[in-house]
Amino acid sequence: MVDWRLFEPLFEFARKRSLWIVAFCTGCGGIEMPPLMTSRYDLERFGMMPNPAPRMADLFLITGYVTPKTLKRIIITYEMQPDPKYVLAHGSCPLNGGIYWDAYNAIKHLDRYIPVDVVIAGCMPRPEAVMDGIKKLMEMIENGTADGWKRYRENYEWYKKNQDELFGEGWREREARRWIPWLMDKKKKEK
Amino acid sequence: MVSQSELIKEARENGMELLPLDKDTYELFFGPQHMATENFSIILKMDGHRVVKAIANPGFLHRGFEKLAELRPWYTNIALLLRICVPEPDVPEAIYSMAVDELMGWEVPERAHWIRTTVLEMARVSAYLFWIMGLSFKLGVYTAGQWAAAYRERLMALFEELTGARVYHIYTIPGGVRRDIPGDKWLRQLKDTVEYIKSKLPDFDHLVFENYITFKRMEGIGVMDKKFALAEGVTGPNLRATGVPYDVRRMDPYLLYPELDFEVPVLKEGDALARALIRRYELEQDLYILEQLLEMGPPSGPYKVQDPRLKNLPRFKVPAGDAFAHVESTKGDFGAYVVSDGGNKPYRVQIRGPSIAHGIRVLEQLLVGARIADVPVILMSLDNCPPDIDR
Amino acid sequence: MEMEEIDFKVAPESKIKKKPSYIKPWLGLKYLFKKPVTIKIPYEKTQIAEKYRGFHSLDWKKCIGCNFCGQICPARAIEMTWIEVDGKVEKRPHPKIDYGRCTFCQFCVDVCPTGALGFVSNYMLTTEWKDEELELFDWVPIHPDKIKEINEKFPDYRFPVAKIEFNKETKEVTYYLRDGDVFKFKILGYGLRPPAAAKPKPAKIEKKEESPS
Amino acid sequence: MANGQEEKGEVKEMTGAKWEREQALVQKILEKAPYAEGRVRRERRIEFKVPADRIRDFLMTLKENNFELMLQITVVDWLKEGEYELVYQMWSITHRTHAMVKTRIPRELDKARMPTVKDIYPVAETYERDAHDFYGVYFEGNEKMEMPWILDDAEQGLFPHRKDFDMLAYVKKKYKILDRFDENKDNYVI
Repeated sequence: MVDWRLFEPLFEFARKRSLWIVAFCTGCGGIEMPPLMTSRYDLERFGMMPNPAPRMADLFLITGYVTPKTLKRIIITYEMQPDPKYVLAHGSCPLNGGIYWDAYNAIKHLDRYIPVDVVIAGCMPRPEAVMDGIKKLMEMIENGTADGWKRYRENYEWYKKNQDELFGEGWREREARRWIPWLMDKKKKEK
Repeated sequence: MVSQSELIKEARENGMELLPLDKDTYELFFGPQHMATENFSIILKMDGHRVVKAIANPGFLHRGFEKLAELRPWYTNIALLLRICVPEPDVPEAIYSMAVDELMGWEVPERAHWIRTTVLEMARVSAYLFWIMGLSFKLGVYTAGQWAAAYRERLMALFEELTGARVYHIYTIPGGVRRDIPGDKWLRQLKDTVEYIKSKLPDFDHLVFENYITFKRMEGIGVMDKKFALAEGVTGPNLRATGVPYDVRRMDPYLLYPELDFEVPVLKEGDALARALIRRYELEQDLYILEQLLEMGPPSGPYKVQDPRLKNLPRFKVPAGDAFAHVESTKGDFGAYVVSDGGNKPYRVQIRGPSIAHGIRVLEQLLVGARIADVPVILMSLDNCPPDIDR
Repeated sequence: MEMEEIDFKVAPESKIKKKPSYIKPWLGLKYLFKKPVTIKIPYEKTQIAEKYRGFHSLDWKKCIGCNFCGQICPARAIEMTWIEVDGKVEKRPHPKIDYGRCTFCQFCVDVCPTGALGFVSNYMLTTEWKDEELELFDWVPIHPDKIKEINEKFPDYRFPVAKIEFNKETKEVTYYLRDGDVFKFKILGYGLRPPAAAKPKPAKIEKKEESPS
Repeated sequence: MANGQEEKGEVKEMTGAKWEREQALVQKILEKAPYAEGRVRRERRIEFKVPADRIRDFLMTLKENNFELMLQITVVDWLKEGEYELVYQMWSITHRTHAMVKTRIPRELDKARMPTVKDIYPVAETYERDAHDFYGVYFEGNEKMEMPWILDDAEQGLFPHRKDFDMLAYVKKKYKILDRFDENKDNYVI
């Protein structure tokens, strides 16, 4: 039996240098993602790239405000990601609501629903600021302080309680079945 | 090990609706976690790799702007409403400002007109470059996308110099603009940038618009005809690709456009390729407009109206009435309807995004019969912008 | 529908249409040996505009506590704060800005009647999501000259304060500036009226202020 | 350049003649629809007021008169009058004119009903869903009225854009937030 903990520093080193990003533009910050990924700022220098499938991704960029409808998908996507996974929140909105502090359809404290590791200020943050956040995240991975995924696992009940309070219980099933009556040809008229 | 048929049987007994829905079809959630949709979801009913039925599911970016705008003072709404159209945030700024100008009865100074026109055209160029980037990524021509993003950065730098921010400029305000032009150096830089991008257009042609792959993938896909497009309220390049020369800049002239010379491109095919080519030609025309504007030079004078009411901005009031203003954005006809009841906050602001017409019903109908690989191409050729559907 | 009167230029089809080509896509190869446009960020610095709308600065002596900034703020990020520095109460309240709300529109700077509130081009603020670190997002801005001084030492557009400590019981705030200076003050209360000895009720005071408008 | 100047000249002429073209257009439409009131707002902007039960007839008349595009259906909630104002915003490419068709219906949720205009302008289906989601106006004949639109489950049926929807209280209840600075504060500063 090999004690894998011995190899942990090596794993951290590798994780730090190949952060793949979930390609999910959750808010207005999505407009700064293409410049980041493409030639001008070129995140691929750090071994990062947007990845269409969450199953292979490590880093989740919450680009800006989050609406409840998106948050459902964010949670589902986040849970699809394999451990270890990291979350970087852009801009003011996930932190305290931002300009949508009184909007009925924007999440105010994202930390209640999924764990967030790094926050960057700005509306919207410049690509340089995002890169700074990623650098900070890399440092945290090296130190082992980027433990959002551990927190999510340990406090899953608490997170789940908050999510259920916001969406109502059984939201996953409801969401999955929501469109079935509208897709079926016959059942359409029932409701 | 439980076999799949057993699982299905068990699930049916428990009253679960299982996929596949009908006999041969299955349900496919396309987006919001998808690179092509930008936080917009389409529910597809698929038969093999053909779409049988599509339902557009917007609302992932809904923040209730129209309600929020009723709770903030007139001026502050600029900082809010521009978030409706993320690729070109100057358009909502401009329409809201134009509507408020009409309500106030202000004659906006000529210099402000010039600056607003220039900013709008720069926004158009940058939005078209952004679109070229998206299109080429979806077609698999990654090189051209990298170029477009890099050239767009030059415009972003100019915007930053002029307005103080890269994306959310918060620059056009009722009665003019917020800052003056930083100086002749900026104008020279703009001229250089316009020339630079113009010199790079043939490269985009070579890689994207004259590429046989583009023709193979876009020709005959998502065909609209004139009657259908008009009935569905499609505007902008999508309507022009079906043979209707409708351009707000010509048909309802605003700002400096009556004095400018440009051509409105019209094609009759109405397919994805025609829409792409129309946009490509408009990019050229926008650069030409910018050249003309630079040749004209900014007129001297103040850059915003001089009005004593502007001294106390939080208490700034607008006379009762309503006004509608619209401009031509890269997506289509972008309109704002503003109602005032004489208070220091708007009574009602409605922004009409062009994507609400071509992003819901048109998309649903164009997707039927398309292959799954064509879905991103159709989405991109319509230039669907989800934030302005959701608002 | 017939379009009878087209009095503007319509581009002829021949100008718009393109012909598919098998050879032209290869012309992109000519850029293979050109210099890339990439800015190698950790090693290279980007030049940003002089008037980039970044964080705020506040000249505490000029600030008259009029709350114009708080009224115009679309995000309601600004809260007027009564402050005690070295045992002396500041005569007027000063704006406290929450960067968890601020949208960097700088309308507050535009309306400031005395020019006390300003902005600098610093834009970078990165923290972990921990309560003690998030205190950085909520500050009373410091003097522009001080920020300029710090910027000269560290030209990387970062937030001028390295750490903010907020003692919830004594309401004492300590700024650890990036150049090593420590700056302490005490928050007495919020709102426009000076905090009374017994119980400051800023909510009601503000309501009275607002209602006549 | 020549074209642009010509157009500018034309504009000046029209303003000189007190928007003759628009007057003629309004007259032409009003002849066919005597139940409506119409006026010219300014150059290229006209306005009609129509009783709610004749809206379908009127929009048909407009369609016959070359108003090809429907841009939006705006609902304005006049709380004091107790009425919804529905503004159908139409654009004519032929006449180059924007027409607002205004109609008023009662504000109560059970009375706020309108006939759909989906068969005249198919795009109206989307706008009607929008109006229903945010204001609770029910458009009879539109099958997609019950279909989920922008709003999430939690807000369905609350009609959050109505003027009497207390947003701050709702937000506090939903997201369980208090103001970060001051927990007593419940009024808007702005």
